[in-house]
Amino acid sequence: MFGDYSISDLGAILAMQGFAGLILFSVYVLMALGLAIIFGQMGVINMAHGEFMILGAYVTWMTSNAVQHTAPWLFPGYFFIAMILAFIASGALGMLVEWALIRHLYKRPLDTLLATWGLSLILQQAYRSIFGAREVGVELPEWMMGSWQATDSIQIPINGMFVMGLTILITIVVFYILFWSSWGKQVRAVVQNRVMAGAVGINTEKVDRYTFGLGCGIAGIAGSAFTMIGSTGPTAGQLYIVDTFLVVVFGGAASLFGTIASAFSISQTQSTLEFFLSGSMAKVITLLTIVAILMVRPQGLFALKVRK
Amino acid sequence: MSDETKPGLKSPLRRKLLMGMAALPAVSMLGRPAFADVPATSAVNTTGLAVTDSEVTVGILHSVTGTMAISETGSVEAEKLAIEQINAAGGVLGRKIKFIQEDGASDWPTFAEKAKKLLVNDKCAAVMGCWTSASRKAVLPVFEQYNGMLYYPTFYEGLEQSKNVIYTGQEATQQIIAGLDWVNKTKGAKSFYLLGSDYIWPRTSNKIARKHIENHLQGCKVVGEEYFPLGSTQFNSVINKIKLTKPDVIYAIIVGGSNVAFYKQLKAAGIDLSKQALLTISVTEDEIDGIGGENIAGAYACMKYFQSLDNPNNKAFVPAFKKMWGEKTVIGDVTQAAYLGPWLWKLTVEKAQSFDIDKIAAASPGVEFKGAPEGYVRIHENHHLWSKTRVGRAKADGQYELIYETADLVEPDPFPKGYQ
Amino acid sequence: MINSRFFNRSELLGFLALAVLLLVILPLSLDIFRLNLVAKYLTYAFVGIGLVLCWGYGGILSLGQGVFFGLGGYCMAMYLKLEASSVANTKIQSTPGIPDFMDWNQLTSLPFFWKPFHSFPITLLAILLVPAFFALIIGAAMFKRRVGGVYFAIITQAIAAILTILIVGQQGYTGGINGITDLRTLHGWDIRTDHAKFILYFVEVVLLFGCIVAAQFIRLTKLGRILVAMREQEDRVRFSGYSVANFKIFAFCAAAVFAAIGGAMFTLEVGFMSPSFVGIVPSIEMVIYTAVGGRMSIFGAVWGALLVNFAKTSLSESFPQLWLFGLGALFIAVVLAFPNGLSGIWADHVQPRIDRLLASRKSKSAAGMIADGAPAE
Amino acid sequence: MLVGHQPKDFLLAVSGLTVSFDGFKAVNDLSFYVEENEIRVIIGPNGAGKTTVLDLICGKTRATSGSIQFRGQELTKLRENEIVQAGVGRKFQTPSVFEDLTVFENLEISFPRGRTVFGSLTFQRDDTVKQRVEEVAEMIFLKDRLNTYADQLSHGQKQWLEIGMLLIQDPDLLMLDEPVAGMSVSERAKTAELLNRIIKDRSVLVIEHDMKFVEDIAHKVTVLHQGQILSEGTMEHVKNDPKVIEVYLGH
Repeated sequence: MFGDYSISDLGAILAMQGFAGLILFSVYVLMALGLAIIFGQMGVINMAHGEFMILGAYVTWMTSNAVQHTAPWLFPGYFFIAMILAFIASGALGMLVEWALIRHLYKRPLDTLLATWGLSLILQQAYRSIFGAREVGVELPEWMMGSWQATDSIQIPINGMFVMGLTILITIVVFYILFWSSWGKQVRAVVQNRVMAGAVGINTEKVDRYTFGLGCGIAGIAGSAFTMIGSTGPTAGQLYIVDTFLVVVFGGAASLFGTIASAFSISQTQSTLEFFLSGSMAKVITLLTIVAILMVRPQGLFALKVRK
Repeated sequence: MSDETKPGLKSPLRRKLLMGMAALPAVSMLGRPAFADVPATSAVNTTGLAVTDSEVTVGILHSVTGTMAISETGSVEAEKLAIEQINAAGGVLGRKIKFIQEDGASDWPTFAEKAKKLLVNDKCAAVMGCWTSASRKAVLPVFEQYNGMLYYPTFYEGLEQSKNVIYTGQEATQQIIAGLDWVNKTKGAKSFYLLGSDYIWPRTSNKIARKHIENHLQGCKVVGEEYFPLGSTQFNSVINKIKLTKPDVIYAIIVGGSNVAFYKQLKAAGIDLSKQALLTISVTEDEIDGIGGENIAGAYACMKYFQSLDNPNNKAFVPAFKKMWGEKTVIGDVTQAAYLGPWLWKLTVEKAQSFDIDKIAAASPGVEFKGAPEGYVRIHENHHLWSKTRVGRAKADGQYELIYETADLVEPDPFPKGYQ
Repeated sequence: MINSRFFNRSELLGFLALAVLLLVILPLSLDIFRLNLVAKYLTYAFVGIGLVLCWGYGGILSLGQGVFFGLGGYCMAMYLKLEASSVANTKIQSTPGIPDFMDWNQLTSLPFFWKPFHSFPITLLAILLVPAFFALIIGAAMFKRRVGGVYFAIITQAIAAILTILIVGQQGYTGGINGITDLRTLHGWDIRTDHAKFILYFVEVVLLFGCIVAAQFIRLTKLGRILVAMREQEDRVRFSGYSVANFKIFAFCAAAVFAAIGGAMFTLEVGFMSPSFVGIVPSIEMVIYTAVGGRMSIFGAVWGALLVNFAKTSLSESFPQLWLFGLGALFIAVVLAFPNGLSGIWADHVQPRIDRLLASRKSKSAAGMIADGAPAE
Repeated sequence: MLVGHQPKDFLLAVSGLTVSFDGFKAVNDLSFYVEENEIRVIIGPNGAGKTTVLDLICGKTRATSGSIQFRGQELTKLRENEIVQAGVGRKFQTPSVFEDLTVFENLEISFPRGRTVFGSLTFQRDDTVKQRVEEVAEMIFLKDRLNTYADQLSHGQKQWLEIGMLLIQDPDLLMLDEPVAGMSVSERAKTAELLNRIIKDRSVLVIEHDMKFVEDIAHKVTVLHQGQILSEGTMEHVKNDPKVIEVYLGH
């Protein structure tokens, strides 16, 4: 298929294709970070993760409408407000859910899966009742649309760069929170030994609640960012959940670094395959490869070797 | 939060009120038909359908829950509007239409199950319903077995014809061929890139498009063909391929939520639809609502109906629809086709002077509806509709402006020779 | 002596109650339409019985039972489709004698893997063996490497997703998203008539009781006790000299076969098969039915499938909006408050009262014991 | 490789055994030999690697390097259940019994017959099984509790049950990890009596802190420290070893 094209054309395509992979990578990281915290650190299988993302998307949509109606001059920058609101909304809902549901199930991880699936059904119907069954379109400020003309033949989408920048920022913040802040140390202490952590005066209940809230909040931001490239409907969250779990599991559930590495390898594989095969087959082959690798190496790419 | 941004909250309430009002005259007329020439029930209903002296029951069978609810809501609304209008105009053979609505829940066996309920338990004289081909395929054996009548509104891939179904949407050739001819003639398009969601309608449609491009359009070729899983949101790779192959026309049959991702990413990748021709047969005004008009402005759609059509029928239809379902609602091609269902049924019943399914099936060919919002339509022997093919260009406000329409009605051809 | 009888008293009552309900009460009181609905619900009971064995007893939660349900269903559908696609029936096609969707997709001959499905005995074998073989491969790969719990659940879910995309994508061979539709006759016998539906219902109920008895047999052998033991103390079982992986593979394969029988019956009862029964959502729903009925109880799984589906039909007829709220809430309630589902409630609250009423001095029933034990994890 | 020793001479020959967790060598180049009918006690401070050694022998943990020969059979290459079938039995530190099963069923599962999938499907509870189970139940003081679910037993009774489960396996090498830990005084006495009875006619490897108990039963004592052998010999010898005194008292 390359016969008819000049070297510079191919170079441009290669660059843009690499960039497409990077955007996909950012998307996966955004989706998976929140889950990596909830699943990897707390062991909770949150099947409603997609619905928390969609909540962020709806918050963004509402903010965009509100800003357009009340303060149009703010519109170019509304996205930042929307993301903060999305974080707060999803995080708050997450903490409520942790309090009402999850905290009773820490000893039964598989049951969290079932309970959160029930929750996801309720949330989906709630979105449908509140926002209607149709998809909603979020209008973006003009500066976020279009692309940056790097060279004559290379165009890079601005919202893609925005998503990438956002991903880097959020990753840094998450790493800071979990690995350098004192609260992060508490989280890790609780993860490693709940009883001991309680004994040394850590309020484990509070740590659990805020950790869950943080994970859900990040999902909210991810949902907010997705309105730039994807759709927002009551059931859109379901589309993401398997991919997200696979990214986290493939990376090695307990390792945030693994999550990022796995998001990178999966996204690059998929976007390369997509170029040579049809979208459907690319997806099948990517998923099959992940499953096959997980069968050989069940602990994922990066597993902490622990003494059992 | 203004009320306008929450159509979902508003419409159910309004719907209840309207339904209540619609019921009033029906109650007052109970027992004694208003029109003098009402034929006896025993004469018009020989097969035990739910027809009384004053009422006739039809079914509405669409998904109001699940993933397909997004698409099917409009059809339900249009069918209810048509029924209300028919009742206001005196009903069918002097009988008010009463409807029973069932939820297919986006689940094909549920469709089959509910179809059976509507036919067997409720004895519905006709059913307006289904949206996806899968749901239609699931209910088809039920309608054939229990001899029911289905009015199916969606444009679809063709390859089907049944005595028990009236297809009020276009089959594939009606939507595709005229559009390709037009883009070839007026835009001088020679190379086409075919895209679609991965299921039967896009695949069959693209197959017809490919055959037409390769066999019937001089010097034209297909430079790429790609399919994506339903719900896919990643199109950057194919957009790069499009940039590489520089086709004259992108021919896109992407459905549902994927559309939003596709058009947003297309725009973000710097493809300007006012310069790069894109022809779609899957994006109606309904979908633009989700995609955002600014993302798709400039694209061409090939349909039989646009909300913006300028004819007297449509000028009455659009305000009536908005009055019933809210100012913010938009009306797409399928919604209009769904609106045709109850009317065509009424006209057929009156032509046959009977509710019997066999008589309706026999009387259907040749039935004309002059009041259709899309203009004049007529039922073909193969139970599809003769209708015009139109091309519209998407505007930033979410509406299409009409660019081209065929001079005559296009004949439906569900089993097109040379295209299979 | 414990377990000396095949069913203890309460199980025997449960068996008889179910038999009376399914074989006498429902056929007499329901019209054929409703009876066919019950038959559809019961196909999920097969999956539920398998899940009780592998999840309730073995502690292996599979979120991919739809795969096996679908494999069984597709095997049956392929046979029926071939029968419906006789040359006489398909003479308007460009290639008569092959299924209509293949013709639409330009296939000019029957793909090789369809050919065995001309034969009914091979089809029956395939319904049992194809899913079992598939489960064996997945199970061997995962359990030998000690992938379990959450990871197993997620990987099975991914497999369900992969299979769905494949079936949808390869529509020339599989019928795509529409599935395999318009099935008519089984060995020349029209399965669409009321009479056939009536007979099929009884065939299915008999098969269901067969599966219940088979599951009960497995449960009562030492293998059943090893499954329970494994769920609690996997290492202890290992250090008692058992290959834990082999037992898990067996439980998973058995569950797959039960699910496949359900799937094959589903195809017969409903008249078509499509990828929407293979994916993640139906797979999780099947787990829900089982959890609601009681993951530890074979009868509970049957009741769960019946009641949840019945509620789904009746609620969605009258309150379509409320249905998902109700289902979600029901499910959360079951997980939070009644981990052993309806059968747990029965064993904890109803059965003791009956026992007291009967003033029976017999030792606690096995079902009651299980309900008293620790939850599955 | 084993100068002066034929592996056949010993029931268990551990040589050059090393395992590391992320660079930390929990067991480092460890070699020791257990003879037929020998009762060997392993002692050592916390974190010395005692439990890890048992884990390595029974296959729960895989060795990084080294060899474990049992009757001339290399154990490091076998799976856990194969090691059990070869004749090695293991009791864990915390009682691990099947709480959802009765005492009878617990013992029956450990009965060495019908250990394959097919075997367990066709397993019959015949008189041999019943007899043996009742015999063992009597030994472990649980004869009248055969139909009790194990979750209703006391901590000590669970320990006995687990010992009974090992006993019914009839292993050639029995490994016990702190068998009297967490027991009341009376239970402890009974357990000691029980252990004294069951360790006859087989080799036993015991981890224990209770020095009195150790003195009572040990033929030979191995002292572990930081994954290596600090001292080995009779109790008397070990007690007087300056290195041992240093480690135990130096802390």
